Amino acid sequence: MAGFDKRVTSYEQALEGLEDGMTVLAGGFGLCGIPENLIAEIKRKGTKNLTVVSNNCGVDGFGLGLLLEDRQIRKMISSYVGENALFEKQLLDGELEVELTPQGTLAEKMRAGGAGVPAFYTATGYGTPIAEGKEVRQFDGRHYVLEHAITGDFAIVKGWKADKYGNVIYRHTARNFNPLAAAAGKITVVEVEEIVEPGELEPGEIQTPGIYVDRLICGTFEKRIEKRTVRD
Amino acid sequence: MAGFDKRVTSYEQALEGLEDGMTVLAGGFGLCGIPENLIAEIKRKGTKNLTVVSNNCGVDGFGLGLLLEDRQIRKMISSYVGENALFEKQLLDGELEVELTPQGTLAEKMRAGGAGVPAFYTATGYGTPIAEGKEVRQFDGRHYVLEHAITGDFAIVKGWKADKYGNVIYRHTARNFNPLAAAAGKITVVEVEEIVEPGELEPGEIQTPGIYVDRLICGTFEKRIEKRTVRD
Amino acid sequence: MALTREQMAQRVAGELKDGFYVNLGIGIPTLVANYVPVGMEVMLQSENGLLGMGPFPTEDEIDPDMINAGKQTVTARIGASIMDSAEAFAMIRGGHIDLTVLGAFQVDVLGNIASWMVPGKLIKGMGGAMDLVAGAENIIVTMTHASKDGESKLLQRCTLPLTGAGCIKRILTDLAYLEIDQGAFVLKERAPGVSVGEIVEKTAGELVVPDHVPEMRFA
Amino acid sequence: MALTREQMAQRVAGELKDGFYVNLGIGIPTLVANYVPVGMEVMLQSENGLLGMGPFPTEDEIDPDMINAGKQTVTARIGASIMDSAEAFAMIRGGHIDLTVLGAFQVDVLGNIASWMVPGKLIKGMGGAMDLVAGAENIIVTMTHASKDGESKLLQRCTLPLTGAGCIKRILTDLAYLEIDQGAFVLKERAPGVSVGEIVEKTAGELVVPDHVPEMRFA
Repeated sequence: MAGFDKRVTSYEQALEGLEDGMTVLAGGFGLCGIPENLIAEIKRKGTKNLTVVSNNCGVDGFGLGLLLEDRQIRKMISSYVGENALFEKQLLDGELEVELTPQGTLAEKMRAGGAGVPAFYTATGYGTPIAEGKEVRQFDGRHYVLEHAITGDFAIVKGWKADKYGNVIYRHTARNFNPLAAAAGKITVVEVEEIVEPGELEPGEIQTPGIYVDRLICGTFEKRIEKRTVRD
Repeated sequence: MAGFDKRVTSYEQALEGLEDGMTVLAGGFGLCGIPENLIAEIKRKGTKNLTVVSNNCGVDGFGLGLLLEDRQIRKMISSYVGENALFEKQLLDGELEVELTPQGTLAEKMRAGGAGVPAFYTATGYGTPIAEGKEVRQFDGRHYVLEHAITGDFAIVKGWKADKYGNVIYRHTARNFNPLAAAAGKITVVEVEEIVEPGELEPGEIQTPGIYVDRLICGTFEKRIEKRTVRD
Repeated sequence: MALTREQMAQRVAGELKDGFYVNLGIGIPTLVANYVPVGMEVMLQSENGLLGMGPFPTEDEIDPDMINAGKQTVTARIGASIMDSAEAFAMIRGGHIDLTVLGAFQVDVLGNIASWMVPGKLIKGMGGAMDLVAGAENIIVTMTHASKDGESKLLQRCTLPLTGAGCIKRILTDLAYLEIDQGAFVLKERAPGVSVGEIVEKTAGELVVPDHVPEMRFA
Repeated sequence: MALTREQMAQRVAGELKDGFYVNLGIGIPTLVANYVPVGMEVMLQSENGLLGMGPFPTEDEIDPDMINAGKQTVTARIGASIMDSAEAFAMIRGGHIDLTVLGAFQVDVLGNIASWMVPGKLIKGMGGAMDLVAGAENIIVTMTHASKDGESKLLQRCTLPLTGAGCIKRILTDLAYLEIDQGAFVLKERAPGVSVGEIVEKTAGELVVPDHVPEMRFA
């Protein structure tokens, strides 16, 4: 049974092999569904010079924002780098490179990376600075930009429940970029809230099949809320 | 509420507007998960000169095979046209055109059609007759073929359960091409085994969101088995 | 009188139709949800992966795993579905959204829109705006007609970096509702009490003024 | 003696590793599932959308909604997942399958494979074969060394229309196990009792024969 048991017992094990200069794909949107313990482990590990692909870069002091504190990130590929004072400072000081990518293009580039599609055309960004230096082609009289797939040396992913085979489901909108990152990582590490018994997850409801998952760990999560909005 | 109530009450209504010469995307793999009543309605209607995009073409006397009887199909886009005597005869007589497309490329072309990606590169078919006349390009030293998206005037889809909003789930491997066809049809018609109360399907478990579905009908199904294999 | 933010939202809501799937941007567009006409139903899409956004949660309902594209805590309504971000943008890119409402810094007579970047200021990123303007069939831009300094936002050519090229056809400002046709703005309606002269004065791009320009009507 | 179909399957099973995700084509490849070594676990993928294929169902378990890529009724094992066909091929195209075993009409020294079409005969279609050979990192072709008429299937250049170009590295025939390296077949093992001479005679493409060619061993 060992062959399909993806469980590891420590966060150190979970990120074994992560080295300076690697590319890391991170799931999450804002602070929702971020692999917060895996990020904290990267901070503890002190890995430097990382390229991080994530829609956002956390906030000051939480999520990927933690990795800015010790200048562990060399380059961010994101659609929105958000309200993050340290981020702003490092960007203006030239310590941090940012490759802004439209959110839907970013999602599709990661999807393509996992699916073995090296490049695809999209109308997004045609005629804007995003298209500069990229091939533009017309299909049916409309202009499209050629965009390339993204893959990562590691993918760090936050799931809700998983079985030991690495079959994962996500909770509500915490799904977001997580299944895309999971499929596009050479080594994919998933942390979840609960590891359930084999057979408990219906085959048809699984959102990330275990084939994409190399390591699985159960964690506890703060789940910080970025914008708490309520009605009366 | 009328605006999101996708239910229609007859198969005639379900296929209203389907005209000679149109392109129809059909879900199903072999005879598994095929929209059998919608196919039967196309036969009843007598619509001719159709281009049908479906992985297979049914069998003699069932599924899409029914539409061969009255020569309703002008062209099939499929990966495997199967064991179908009438099909063979019409093909050899030159009454039927077939555009063979690798199964994964067919799936991805339909997915691209629904997702607004006009074209993508794939390694599938490079160096084979499938690549003839198509652009070939290298990425990272490997050769890829440019493939275009497929969309249809109509998509005919077989689901398991749906709510009146047109949110659909599929059963086991009857999913196959169905959600892909659903997203790539200009008018998407889904027939299901059961229409459930709103709220009964969890938002996170929905496999085809209602935004892709124009018409919904509840039917009864024969579910013929093509290759009955059992163990002792 | 220039329209208030609420009136702008109310006027845009007049473009809704029963059964529309709608994506509302941050700011004034968000307010449109408050003015859906009685008896009409629309489904709100949030591009992080929620189709069928409900109201904000009560204190008891708050769930960190349920947020919208503005990162606010929200709920899901009956009939909602949740998907990953690639699928959420497939919906947008594939032209399945009936109406998108979003703000802008500038729009020009070619339908170009600039809404994400002011050079020299820090760039926060475009988020999903470029995908939305490229993907939606039907877009309404909401913005003030002129900046606080009185500079027109309706230009012959956008001067800021674009969000999308040739994709805007309809604009609702605090002064007027305009459409873009054949390389010009066409003045369709004016805000109650706003003169055609003021709109002409504050529109830098070519403006076509029909003989009769009705005032907007609010219920 | 030439290997039986069962022996061929058994020999291929020797290439399995614990934890492999494997796609088995129709015919001899399917039989490989019967020879997974005790204590080893592999997960079978079926490209219509099932990862974790189980055995055929009992009469009571038969379900028309649960079939494999050969359209046979099957079951799902514990740990299985089911997905749509785009996702099933994303898995294949993205190189996530550890081993693919499939039949062929011809293979040549460049690693080209022909397996789907014989001109002049009716074309049934390639199904998922072109995707599989283009997507899998690791492919083993199983076929008889020569046709019934004695014509070699291991050629200098395939004469039939290709399924894939330059993608095959390993071949198991009823006579030998060979690898392709630097534009030649390399004879690695021979079936018990089959002489190197017979293999040389029945191999039309360039063949490298090492000094020592061990016999396959079967448990």
